[in-house]
Amino acid sequence: MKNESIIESLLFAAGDEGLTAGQLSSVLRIEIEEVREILQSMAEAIEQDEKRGVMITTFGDEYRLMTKKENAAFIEQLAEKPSPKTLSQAALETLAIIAYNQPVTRIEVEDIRGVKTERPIATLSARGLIEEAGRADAPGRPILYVTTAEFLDAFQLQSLSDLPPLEEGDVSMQQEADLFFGRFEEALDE
Amino acid sequence: MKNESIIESLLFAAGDEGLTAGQLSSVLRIEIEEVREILQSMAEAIEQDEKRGVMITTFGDEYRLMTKKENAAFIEQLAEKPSPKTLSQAALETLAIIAYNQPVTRIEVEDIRGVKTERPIATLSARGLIEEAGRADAPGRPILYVTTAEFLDAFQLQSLSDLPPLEEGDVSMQQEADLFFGRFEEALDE
Amino acid sequence: MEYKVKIDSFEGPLDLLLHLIQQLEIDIYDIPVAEITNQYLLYVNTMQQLELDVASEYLVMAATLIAMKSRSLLPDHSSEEEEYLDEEDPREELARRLIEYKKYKEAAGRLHELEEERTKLYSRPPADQLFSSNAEGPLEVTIFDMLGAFQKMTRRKKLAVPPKATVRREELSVEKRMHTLKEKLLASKKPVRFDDLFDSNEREELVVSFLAVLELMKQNEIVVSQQGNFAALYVAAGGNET
Repeated sequence: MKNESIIESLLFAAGDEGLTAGQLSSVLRIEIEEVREILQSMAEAIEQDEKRGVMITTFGDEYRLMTKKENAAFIEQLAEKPSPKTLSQAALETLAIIAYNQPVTRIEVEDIRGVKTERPIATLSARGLIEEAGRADAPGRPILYVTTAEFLDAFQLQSLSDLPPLEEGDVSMQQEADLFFGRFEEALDE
Repeated sequence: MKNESIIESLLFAAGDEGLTAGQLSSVLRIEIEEVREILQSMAEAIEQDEKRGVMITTFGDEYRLMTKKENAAFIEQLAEKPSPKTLSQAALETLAIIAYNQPVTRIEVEDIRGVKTERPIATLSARGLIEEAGRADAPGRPILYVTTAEFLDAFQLQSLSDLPPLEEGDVSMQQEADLFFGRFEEALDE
Repeated sequence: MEYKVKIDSFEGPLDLLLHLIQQLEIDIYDIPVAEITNQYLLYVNTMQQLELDVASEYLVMAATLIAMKSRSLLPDHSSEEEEYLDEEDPREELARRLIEYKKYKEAAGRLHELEEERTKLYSRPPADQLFSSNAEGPLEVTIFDMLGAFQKMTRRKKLAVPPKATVRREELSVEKRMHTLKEKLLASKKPVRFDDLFDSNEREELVVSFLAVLELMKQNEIVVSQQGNFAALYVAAGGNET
């Protein structure tokens, strides 16, 4: 009981900095496993309670209170600034290749994409989604890139193993084709 | 039910600044009196629920979520925990705003972060990452802050021009200003 | 010039080829080289007619396709020249690249969905009081930590602040509070912790209590003591006993 109250206070105060189970365990002076169990049961209870407007999320190793998704539209109404721009297709493709193949060099990314990828890499670095992780043991000692903790956060992943499995196209081909053809024609029309 | 959830979401996202019953009423599209009643009953229920770690406080007509007083000691403990090797989210945010907008006053940093920033500034100063650089030519002559040579050193930058460019949509003040004028013009067009 | 952004709907030659393959309903493993080459060149020519900078990668792919096409038009003499059997069909190499690229293109789409969903979740800034002030020792932070923190901040919504209160009811008077404080201190006989004088943490209450303490100190009605820097403050009645 008491622990749940304290945990809510601590998570509330931490805001989007979040707290790890380890941090909570050292403040509460209980075992980390117990902390995890309490968090788990709190998360479930809060999730199910339809009076509650927040939920406990885990991205990476951080537990955080966040508003429930279904209330987003209401928050939006009071928000002063618009949502930050989402990533471009080029940046997303680059990020996907890095995420699934890390550590990876820019050349390897470009081999898969078939185009130059300097700018998307600069964008992803600026957003703190990827970072350098040493250099490859190859001619020219190219920089290796990996994804960051911020990447997990930005894509709601607990860990890299939560990445959706890579699979070979079962996406409706026709739909995709229509979409692209539409885009192409629109572009030509203008 | 639904309203309580939305109110909790809104109060949570509003942070320390709180929201008025009037604002809540306009978002929820219900009478202000009804909002007050819901808030009243929520406040009582939360207060009595010993699993909860927050409470709803009223200051004038502003409603705010705060941590329960009896848990204050735990929050202090968390703050006391030394984390010598890294900087907190709050410190990193503050540092980023100063680095990209220097020279800058505390008030300007707080405008961007949306929260008080005295402590992060004190610690960044103590760490030698930022320093005072005269005073702004504004009412109250507020102190201007800039980053130091030690900042460059700690982040392995040769000069400030080595700071990675920020992506559009990130909060530098120039961009916020542009955004503002953009919206302003939009409004005029209508 | 305006076209530039808009016609750039393809992420590169592989993306364009995938599009053509889908549009023409072609089997990716059995690409009709002549047809795909013609379509591809048509697109590249259109881009050039629109005076767009055609990225060199598109031209390299065009050259590759033309080479494949001309080779496929050569008379079929593979039955006589066995050594060609071991050589990979260039179409296979192309198909492999296309399939590999397609995998990530689709993964990018799924990431985009996750990203969109994530924008629907909001948090709040960390409380200032949580911020550790005892920080020493070498720092182990990178510029990426800073950018990550910054990014987190940009995702946070700042909600419109209510217009600051106009006129506030005068419910709390400093004088009244001075009176109650003095009574409290006299009743307790021994010094009271400064913090314990404030039994509400509402801002207005705190301000009034604080002002009352200052006023009482000024009037020598109370004595405030402290054992050392940062130690707790104690307040006692007294001072001018006269």
